[in-house]
Amino acid sequence: MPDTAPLSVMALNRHGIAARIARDIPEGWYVNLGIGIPTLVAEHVPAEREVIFHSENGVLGVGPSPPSGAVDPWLINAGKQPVTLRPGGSYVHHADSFAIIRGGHLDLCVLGAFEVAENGDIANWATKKNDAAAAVGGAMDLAAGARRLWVAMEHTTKDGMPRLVARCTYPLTAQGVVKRVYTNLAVLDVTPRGFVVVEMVRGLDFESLQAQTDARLHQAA
Amino acid sequence: MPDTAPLSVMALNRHGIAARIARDIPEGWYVNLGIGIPTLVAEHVPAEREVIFHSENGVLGVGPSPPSGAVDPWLINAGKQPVTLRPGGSYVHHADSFAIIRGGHLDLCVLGAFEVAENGDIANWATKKNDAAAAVGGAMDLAAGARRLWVAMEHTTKDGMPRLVARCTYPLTAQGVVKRVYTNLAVLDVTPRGFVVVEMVRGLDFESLQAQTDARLHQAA
Amino acid sequence: MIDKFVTSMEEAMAGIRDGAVVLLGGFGMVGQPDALIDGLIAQGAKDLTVVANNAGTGHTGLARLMELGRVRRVICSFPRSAGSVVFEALYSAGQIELEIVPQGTLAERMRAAGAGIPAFFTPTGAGTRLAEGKETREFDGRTHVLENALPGDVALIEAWRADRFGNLTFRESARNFNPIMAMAARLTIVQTQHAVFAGGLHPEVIVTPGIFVDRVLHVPYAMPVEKGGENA
Amino acid sequence: MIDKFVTSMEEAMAGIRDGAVVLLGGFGMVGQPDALIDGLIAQGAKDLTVVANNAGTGHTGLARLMELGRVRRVICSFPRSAGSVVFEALYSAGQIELEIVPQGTLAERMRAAGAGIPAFFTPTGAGTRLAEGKETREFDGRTHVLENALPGDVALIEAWRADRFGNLTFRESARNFNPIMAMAARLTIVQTQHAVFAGGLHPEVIVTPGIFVDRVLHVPYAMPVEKGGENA
Repeated sequence: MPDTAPLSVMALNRHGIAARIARDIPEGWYVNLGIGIPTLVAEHVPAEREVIFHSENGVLGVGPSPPSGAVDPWLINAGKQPVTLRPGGSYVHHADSFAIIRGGHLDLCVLGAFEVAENGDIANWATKKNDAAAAVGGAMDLAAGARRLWVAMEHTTKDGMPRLVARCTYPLTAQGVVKRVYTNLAVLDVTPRGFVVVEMVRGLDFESLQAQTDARLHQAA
Repeated sequence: MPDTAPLSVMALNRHGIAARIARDIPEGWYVNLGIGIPTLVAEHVPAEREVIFHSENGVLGVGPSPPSGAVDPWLINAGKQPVTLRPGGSYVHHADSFAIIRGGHLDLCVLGAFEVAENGDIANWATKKNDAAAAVGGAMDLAAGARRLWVAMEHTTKDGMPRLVARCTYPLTAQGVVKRVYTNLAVLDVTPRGFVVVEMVRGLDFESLQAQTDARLHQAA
Repeated sequence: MIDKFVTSMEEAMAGIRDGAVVLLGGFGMVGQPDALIDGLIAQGAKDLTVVANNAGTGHTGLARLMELGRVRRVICSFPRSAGSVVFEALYSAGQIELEIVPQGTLAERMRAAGAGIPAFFTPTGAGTRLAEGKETREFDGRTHVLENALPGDVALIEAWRADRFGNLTFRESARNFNPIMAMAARLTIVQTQHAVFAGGLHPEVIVTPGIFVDRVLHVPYAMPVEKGGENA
Repeated sequence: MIDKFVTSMEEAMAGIRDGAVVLLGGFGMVGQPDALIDGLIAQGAKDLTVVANNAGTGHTGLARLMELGRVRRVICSFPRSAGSVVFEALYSAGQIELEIVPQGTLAERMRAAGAGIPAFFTPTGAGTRLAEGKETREFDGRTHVLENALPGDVALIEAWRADRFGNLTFRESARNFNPIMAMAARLTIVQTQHAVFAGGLHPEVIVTPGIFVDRVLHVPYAMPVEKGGENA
């Protein structure tokens, strides 16, 4: 009790972030997971909780990676990795797949990002400001179309630069769409007032989190 | 030879018009047939000539009516009549069915009409000028979308009023789309100069045809 | 466990509100969700906008719903047909609103709603009475009409087979408007002839994936021909 | 008798002209018409605009076509990936044009071309660099971008089964862009793993009806995984 030594900050690793997100996905949701940390989310949804994963290349009901001896070459996900299909899964063509996305039929999309701004803007496709050949893939459709967009990312860059910013500096993927951000340090909602801290990892205090964040943080009411 | 008595005009009946149209449909065409005389065209395409009939309600490969004991209640055409499906036939939903129409994938659509104008305008859906509840169905899509639009109709109304007109007086179905008209008296192409008579039934001369036509007729070059 | 099957018509109809835009599947009798329409009649919602290919025939189904004064507005391509007596009477009396839409535009407007496309240009109807007052634009020298998406609050549709995920197949020409209405509505309610076990539909042959479906009621062996007679 | 099967690659490629817009199906290796792309390389048409999801990887297929200087312009969603060395080199040297299109917009633009819709509004890309210079409009308070249809002169696609009418099915995620490219091109050329007799495909399971298909070449047992390795 009188011990005033700071608790060490229990920052999450990539799987920790993914597991934290998985906790918030209820049964029955249709979910698209982006490349990177988001892909790991599926592994952390308990098998008995039915969540239907969508992949941009026209797969509904994406299951886990097959064992190496049982790869079906015709069945891949949007990251071009071999996957399986769960019972109840189905295939659609690309226009229908993006009708699902753009038409607001996905309950959730989880994407990685370089930056998220306090107004909900997301930048996750072009790493350089004037990279005219950056690969956008389906990121803009997913960001604009899903009913809820959550972002999974490290709270700062490897160099310690903030990624939760007042305004994005990288080329935008979509404007005003992010609802929630899960980082290695915290869970933050994007609200009309800006970022509201929903929870922090053990050992972290609000001021320390603010110090690693460009945008102004708000405490939950 | 010196016999100057006029030949009687061998006007076609409905089946005669349909048979005449059928002669001009080559193997391999995808064809949509409207209600009325156009529907009869299918009966006059020889069985060995493969023509694929499309129906707006999502049927490709429409076959003849089934015998009365073998009606499949789930298989109808756009006129709501029971039909059959030929080998190689398939089903699509309404948006895809009209993508076929609007996207210019039909080689031919044959429609009935109240009036066709020399500029290719067609009026075939609203019988009264201010019938606000007239049933358009798929007529406007077919008229606007098919690669070729042919019209099958009587040359005049029952009262002898011309139906090939300088300008349509009934509400339009589409503008400038009719390519050819088959009537009980003649076959006429719609060209930049107006109606060009391709052929007339036996016993009919150009002047008599012109007398039954509001628009000015042209002889084939 | 995901299970979109409901076991009663009350459950199927729960939450349909007065003023709702209701999409009704089917073309003629085929693929028409008759049981669900009867369920809607019993449920009581009024002041409805109904989107369907026809404006009802005879005195049952949609015609009955209109006869009960529950339909404020009909959006359809083919309002006037042999048996459309109820609609005719209401329309002449100025007691029902009508929006006539070319059939392909009707289909595409719903597909657009389901696909997140708020508006599109189409050549259909250009230069006709049905394009009056609408924005037009030339593409490749041809006039096109701007048409808006047509979303529904509720879709009532008929399927041939369904599983607990809401995956659907349709039978022959009963497919028609059903798959696109399923996409276009916030709440999609299905009556299915056959209920199959999870995984009982081959993934390649599912026409409507369950993501477009909210509730499924098993209504076996409704024959479209039994109610035949009109040629609307 | 209708018979869309051709028996040689020369026949399959006949008439593809310099300057053509060529739609290439597939996503990654899956559903990619490798034999037809090799056929196009042999055929010789140049000054091509290629529409595909990627800009080619390694030194085969589309990458080889580009390496030979036959591609003037690429329209794709994902130009830069691990193995896109040929594209990278040409692009840095200013020897190839690039139009980046969000993947869903790319798909929808081709579907629109096939469906006779010259333009549509989409929320995708609004407020981003990819919407710069494009017409925008608010719908329900949200900015949307006007996008044009993207028709092809030629589509090269891969199917799983085909019959002589050109009816097609696809295998699992090999469906992807193939059905919409078939709709969007004036000349659609298919390579199929399996050739079946007329009527050998159940009418309910046909994904692409033959009306969208012009020529079919039987190229059995191409395994997408054999050429794997990149994760573009």
